[in-house]
Amino acid sequence: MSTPSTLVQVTDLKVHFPIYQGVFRRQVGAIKAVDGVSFSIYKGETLGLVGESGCGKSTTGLAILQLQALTGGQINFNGQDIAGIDESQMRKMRRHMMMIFQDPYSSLNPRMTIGGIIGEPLSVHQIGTPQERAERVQELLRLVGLNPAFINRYPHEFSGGQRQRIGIARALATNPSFIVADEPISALDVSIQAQVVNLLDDLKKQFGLTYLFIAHDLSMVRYISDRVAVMYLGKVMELGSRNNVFDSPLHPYTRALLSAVPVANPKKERARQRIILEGDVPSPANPPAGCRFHPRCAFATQECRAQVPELRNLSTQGKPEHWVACHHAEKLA
Amino acid sequence: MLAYFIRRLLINIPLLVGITIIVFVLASLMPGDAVLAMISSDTPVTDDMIKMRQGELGLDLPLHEQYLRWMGNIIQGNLGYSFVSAESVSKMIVSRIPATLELMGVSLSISIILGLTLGTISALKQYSWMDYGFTVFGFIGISIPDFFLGMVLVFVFALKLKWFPTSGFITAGEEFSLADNLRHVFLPALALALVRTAVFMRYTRASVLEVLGNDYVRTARAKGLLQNVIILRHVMRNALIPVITIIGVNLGVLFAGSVIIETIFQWPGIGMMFINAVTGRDSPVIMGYVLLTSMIVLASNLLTDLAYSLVDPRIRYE
Amino acid sequence: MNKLYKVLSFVLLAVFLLSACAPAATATTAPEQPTAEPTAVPATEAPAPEATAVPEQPAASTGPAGVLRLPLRPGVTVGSLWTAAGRHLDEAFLSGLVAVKWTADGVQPMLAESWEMEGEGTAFIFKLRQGVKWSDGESFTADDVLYTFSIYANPKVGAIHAGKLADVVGYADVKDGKTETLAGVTKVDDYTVRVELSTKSPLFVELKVPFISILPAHILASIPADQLKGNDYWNKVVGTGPFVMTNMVQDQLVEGAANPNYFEGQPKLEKIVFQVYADSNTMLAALEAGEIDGMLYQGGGIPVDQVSRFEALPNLKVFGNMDAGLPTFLLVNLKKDYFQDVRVRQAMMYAIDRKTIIETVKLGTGSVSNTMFPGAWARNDADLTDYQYDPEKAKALLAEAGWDSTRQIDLQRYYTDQVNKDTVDAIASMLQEVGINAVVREVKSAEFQASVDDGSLELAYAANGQGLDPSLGFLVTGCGQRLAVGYCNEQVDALYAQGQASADRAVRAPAYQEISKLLNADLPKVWLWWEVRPVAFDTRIVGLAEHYTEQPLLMFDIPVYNEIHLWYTK
Amino acid sequence: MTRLLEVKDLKVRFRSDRTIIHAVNGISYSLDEGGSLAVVGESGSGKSVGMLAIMGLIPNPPGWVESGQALFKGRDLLKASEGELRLIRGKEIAMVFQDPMTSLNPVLPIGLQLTEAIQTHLGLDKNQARERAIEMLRMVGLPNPAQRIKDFPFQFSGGQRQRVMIAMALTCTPSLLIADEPTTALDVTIQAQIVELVRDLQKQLGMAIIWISHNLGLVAGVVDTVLVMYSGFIVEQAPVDDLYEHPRHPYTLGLLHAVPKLDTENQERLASIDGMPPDLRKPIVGCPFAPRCPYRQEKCDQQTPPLFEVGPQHQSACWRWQELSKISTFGEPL
Amino acid sequence: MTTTIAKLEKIRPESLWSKAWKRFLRHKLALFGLSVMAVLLFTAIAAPVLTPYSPIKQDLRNLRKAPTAEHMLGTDGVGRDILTRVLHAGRISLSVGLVSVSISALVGIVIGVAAGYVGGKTDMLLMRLTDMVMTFPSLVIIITVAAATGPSVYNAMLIIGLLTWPSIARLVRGQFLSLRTQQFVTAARSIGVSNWEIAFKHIFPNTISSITVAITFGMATSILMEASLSFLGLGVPPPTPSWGNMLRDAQSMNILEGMPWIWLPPGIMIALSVLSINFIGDGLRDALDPRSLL
Repeated sequence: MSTPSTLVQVTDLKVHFPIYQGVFRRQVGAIKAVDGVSFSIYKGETLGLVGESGCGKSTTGLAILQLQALTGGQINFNGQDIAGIDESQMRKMRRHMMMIFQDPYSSLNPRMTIGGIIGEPLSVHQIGTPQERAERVQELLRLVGLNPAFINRYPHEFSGGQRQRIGIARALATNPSFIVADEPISALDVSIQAQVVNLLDDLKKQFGLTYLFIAHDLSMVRYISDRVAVMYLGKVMELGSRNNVFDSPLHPYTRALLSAVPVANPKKERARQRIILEGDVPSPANPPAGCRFHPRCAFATQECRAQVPELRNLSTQGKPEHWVACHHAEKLA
Repeated sequence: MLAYFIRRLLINIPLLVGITIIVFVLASLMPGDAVLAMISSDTPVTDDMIKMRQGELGLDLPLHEQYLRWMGNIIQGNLGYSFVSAESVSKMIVSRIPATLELMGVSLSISIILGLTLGTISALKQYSWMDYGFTVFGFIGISIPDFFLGMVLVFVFALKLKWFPTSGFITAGEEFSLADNLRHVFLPALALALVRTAVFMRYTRASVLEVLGNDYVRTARAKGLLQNVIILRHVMRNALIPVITIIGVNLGVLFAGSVIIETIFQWPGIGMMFINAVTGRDSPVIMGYVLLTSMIVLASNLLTDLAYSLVDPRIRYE
Repeated sequence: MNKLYKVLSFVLLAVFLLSACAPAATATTAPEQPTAEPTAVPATEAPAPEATAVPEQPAASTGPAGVLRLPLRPGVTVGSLWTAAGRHLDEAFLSGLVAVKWTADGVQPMLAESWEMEGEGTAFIFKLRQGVKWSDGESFTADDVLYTFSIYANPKVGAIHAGKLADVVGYADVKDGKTETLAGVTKVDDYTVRVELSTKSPLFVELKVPFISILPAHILASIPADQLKGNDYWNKVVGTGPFVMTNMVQDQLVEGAANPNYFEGQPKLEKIVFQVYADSNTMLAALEAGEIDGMLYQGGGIPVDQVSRFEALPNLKVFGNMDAGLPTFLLVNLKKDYFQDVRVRQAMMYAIDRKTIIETVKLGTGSVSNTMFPGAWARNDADLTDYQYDPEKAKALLAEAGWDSTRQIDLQRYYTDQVNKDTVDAIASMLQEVGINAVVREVKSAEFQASVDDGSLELAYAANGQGLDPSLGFLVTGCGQRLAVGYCNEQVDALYAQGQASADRAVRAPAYQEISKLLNADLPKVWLWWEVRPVAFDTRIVGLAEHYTEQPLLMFDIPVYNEIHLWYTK
Repeated sequence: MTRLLEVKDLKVRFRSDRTIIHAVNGISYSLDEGGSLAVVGESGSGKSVGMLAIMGLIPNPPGWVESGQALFKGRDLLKASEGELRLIRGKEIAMVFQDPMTSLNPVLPIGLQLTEAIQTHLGLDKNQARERAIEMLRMVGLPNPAQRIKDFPFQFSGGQRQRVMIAMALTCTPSLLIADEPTTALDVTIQAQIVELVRDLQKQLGMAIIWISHNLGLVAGVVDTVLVMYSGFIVEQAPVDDLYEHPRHPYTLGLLHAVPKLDTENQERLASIDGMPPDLRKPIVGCPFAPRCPYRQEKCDQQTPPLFEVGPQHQSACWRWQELSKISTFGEPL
Repeated sequence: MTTTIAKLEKIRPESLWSKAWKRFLRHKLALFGLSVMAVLLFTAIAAPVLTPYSPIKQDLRNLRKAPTAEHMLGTDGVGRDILTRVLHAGRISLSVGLVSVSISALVGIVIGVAAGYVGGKTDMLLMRLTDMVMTFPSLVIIITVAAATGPSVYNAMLIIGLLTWPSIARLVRGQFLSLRTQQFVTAARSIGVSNWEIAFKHIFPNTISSITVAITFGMATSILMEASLSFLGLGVPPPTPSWGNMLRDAQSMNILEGMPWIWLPPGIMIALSVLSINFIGDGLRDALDPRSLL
């Protein structure tokens, strides 16, 4: 592992959804879905982005691809700032950055054939002749493990797992360098999940892809990611290599999260001590002051209530970076 | 929520203005005017007199001035005076609206009671002969024009069977009595009710079926509740929510749609007033009626939303 | 005798107008000097007629005892000031100075006990009945008469019968707005009124006065004339008629209770109810169901195709062959150049198989007409061309006239009853047969009037009465007449003036026969037939049936005194 | 221990368009009083349908119980009338469903939804029922129960709603609680809260529990016995430790190996079970798992394997169960 | 490679439409409706050759004759053959239905797409316009407009079309708004498809099935409206027969009672055609149910 080069640099990303009220629809507040998130994704790596529902992880993914209007922040892709560039320029960029979606049912246009769906990125970006595109579509089908003969079929003739493969083939069509995978397996059955994850992994190796892998399934994230970022209420709480984050988590939230995951081993399960978090995630329209996790944190102090903890790198020189946003991370380590 | 309704009310204002402008223009396009319409068969009328009367009524002004004049009066709460009878339009409306409301009320009650009951039974006995029977009835109901139905009802129930009077509000020459009045309202109400019964029935059936498939109905059954409690408390309560919208929409439609039936049954409501006004080219009355019905349609939409929010605690209008 | 005829014809005229069915009829006529303003007289739609009812003969029937229930058309409930149909309400609630006798042979005293003519008809002195009370208890006096005459003449009121007072001295000043008081009507004493006329008008009392219902000055005098219409008074009329208005709901019903102080004696009926019907089928159904007691001109009488149906009802007495004396014709707009050639109009006469239509569609009712005067003495049928059905001839005439058979001709019809619809359809198809591409269009009366007004009219199926005695009418085909629509023949006007100059029929007949001949040849209208209007009433009401039996003429909408106070229920 | 529930050869069918879906194809199992059982399987495996069938909650049409017995305390629930079942439901057997959002009636306050069952089964009056409801809500850890009882479901968070559901299920202290994927719709931290809660309550109240889940990990710590279903068949059934340590069916093995382990570094490639579950619209011939099974033999295609006794209380429906003991990873050749 | 592509797919793919068609064919009422409609359409189109009579030509010697072998449904008040008129009326009534529903669909789709696709202020304005037209007491407007412009077949078509588009506009807009949130639309954006293409290639085709259903029901509504209009004398003007104006000719009690052959046929035709279109609509709705397609 030599010095990795950055493919995507996200700085202080904010996505707020305004709340309107009153007779004249004035804006009275905002849901701060993503509220100042920064991280980088290195070429060739998989960055896992985990968190519970509503923490802003999917919005982050959409915002990076400019599929969601930003409220603030920069996104640097391959040396170019793409935050807020105009639509037509962005459209040209899109061949390099693709997305895989969560819902295998609604992410494929039911009125288009598989060939049409997979070939669309090619025609949109005017890559190749129609003939070449048709060949490419078949090649892609083969690549994701589907019969190239299916080219004229419609999505409704396929199962969830197969559709997810079609979605992957579409994302790969233009040979992108970066793919955002937004919960690509959460809608699938266990036995199918493994197929898709393995496929993603194989493709990454084969084409040197870079993934942002968004998921709430921690074990899957650990399996597939090189580095992991943990989000809570629109903020990154912890970011580091997967082993660091999973084996020696520094943030109390990460710890609670990890301890909540059941393990398929009855003996370990029975013996394990869980950290049970009290209460629920607060509303992102009105997040707690200070550290956003403090109302549920066993270690919270006055400082946590008042002061927003910065995301700090706690690793020593030469070791992989390990960022954490907790005032007491050192004590917990 | 209050803000939402105020906002809705405000939005309705330009809507009403637009509607009145269009109707005003249309009404003025109708061939003939109130004065010509009033010319009577046995009376010699001179062109001078016609011109004079037209001048009195402002019919000789440019159209936009006539409209502004009318609008100005509306703002002061004055709906104007009938060209024909010189009665105040608001008084005419006020005196006729109870009859229309009664007709609507009875007809709506019939269709709601029948529609909801039959629809629910149909859904609960899905695929039974009753279900099929009601469904076919429903389709027939929405396929028969109400005026035709009205004619047939008069023929069968009033002329042949003599169960109900042919027309009118009460029996001519008798003191008002509720029983008598209800006998009169029945046939027109029925003629108006059939279509809506069918519509409500189909919506209720679909809605109940959908609710029956919901998890919370399964929960209720899993709790061991009595079937009746499940149907009334859990199923109906939820199934009614979409049905309310349909009822609300029909409220407005019914109000504006009773015109033909009121005429056929000589029901002295605002629908008949409107038809007479169209015939007599009595534009203040036409305008008053259109303004009223549009407002009622808008109000019933608003009411529907309100009812919605009452029945469904989840709804909070922002 | 003259009077009788005059009255009769008058009656007829009025009737005709309303006639025809449901909606309106057009019509015209009115006793006015043709000179005066061109009066046009169209009919209106929703003509509402109203009623007087009629009944008679005992029979089993339902219906509340002592109550007379009559149908009324909507929009007519304001009294006779503004709509002719208000006449029927006036008959129940108001009285005139005189009224046409129910036998139609002259006028009889009402609020005027007697009257005298000065000169050869230049002034009249009315002696008023004393002791008559308004229904609010006030006494009726000459002031009421003065007020009433002035108010009828006042243009701000817009009374339809204003023209009846055109001969009264001072009328022009009132009409021009110079004053609101009719100078020619003066009070001699509390019970004597003098009316001075500007021209000799010997028939003033018989022809004009019956149309004026006396109104209570003590209530209305303080109301500005332009606010009279729509005044609350009309919803609770205070009058001198046989009934006292007890309830009035616009376009729904009008009710009255017997007036115990009625000067002719307390009515035998306890109550009278006018029930309003907007739809003629509804009205017929109500009659059939026994919900009302009569069907006269209200709703157009009984459609001829339904006569047998109503005759079968035991409680109804149906007069199925009532001659309405009403000439029906196609109104042709002679201002259109393509109608100016008389051969075109002749062609239409030949194209329409009138006999067959009468025998079939009209179920044998009515008779062919070839000119406008219904009274046989006023025309000499032997002189008239009878235009026997001859489509070939029609085609030939059209060819000669250079008729363009591709031209679409708009044929208006404002009648909506089945027989008239079928009739007009039949006419249209016969015209099409010979190459006149007439397309039927159903219109509202206002629309028809407007088309006359703006000259867009082409053809219309219409009827209007000229009266059995032409002297009583005014010449609807004369120059300057509203419904002549382009026909102006000074010879006809001169003859008409000649006919008006004498009271002797023997003198007048040649003039009128000459007019008939001219109109038969010139064809200002395409003559079709004389109408029949069946009427019916419930036999539980005893009253007027004898009248119908004796006198096969319809008289409604003129102030015939029906003696309602003598009617009673079985 | 007494036998609480004994299900024998249960078959459930559904009609869809013109075909019949073979949802549950003859399953048998039993549960003792106070015992705990997990039914594990993927979507469409018939795990929920099997339970609903016992409760008489299969919507008919389109579904029906084709055959079988479900003896609850000796009475066959499948033969019980609706009236008899009604007395058992909610009182003797309670259920908690997957999605607390849709399983609670959205337009009724939760108090009413709790008390109606109490009043129905315990004959308490309104006030007593309310007291009982508040007590139950307190027991499941809902803050401020007395106030919140008037609130509507949408005013609660997902976790709280599931607590309400549990309170509702337990109001009549049933002897059997069927938890149908009660945590699937919840976030992992909330899931942990609920699992903990149910486990505590089971101990506290001594009821038997059937836990339906698709997550082998989740049930590992909460039940005694695990039953694995596939395409409407039970393919393996064993005491919990035995099942995880010595799976004797390729499908169980595959499931276990298809999920990465959270607590291990650098794992090898996940075992992936190729293909898809069979189409239940067609009758299944042979072993239902055969088409996806790396160890398939000719016999597997032709004959449906019975449940073999492969160890103490351990059964597996695989013709090659004996050989399976030799492999440690799914997919590795035999 | 070319040849391989051609050969690869041997199995004919089942398009959504063919799938929907199969589902439709299973709907008994819909099939019934379709066959009735087919018969009605056929008889309407072939009317001139099916009967020897003219729908307009009168025979005054044969008025109001009860059905005979010669006139199978009898004759009307001017001796026209009822059967002939009913069949010819079908041409008018059905084409008024078709044309007005086409106008309604065209306007509705254009406005709905514009509102749903452009959004923002345009959407606001268009929806207010839609609300306005929806709020119009439609019968009132119809009566007023018909009285103003005079009855004609074309006016009837226009009036009905111009008053019924709002429901389609709302439907289309609603579909646009809901489809816009579907992941396949985000997916299309993510691969760089232009907004225009998203609207017309991705979203619009997905609204077609609902539009089809709405149009079908709209057709039923239009036929009923034409009947009402003509019944009031505001629609198709005589002598051209339409079912509505034939009924208008049969309002009097003696015809109702004694001459059922005059009013029953048009009455039945209205009910039958509306009924069968409703059946078809119901079948289409089930067959095209988006839930069954995804």
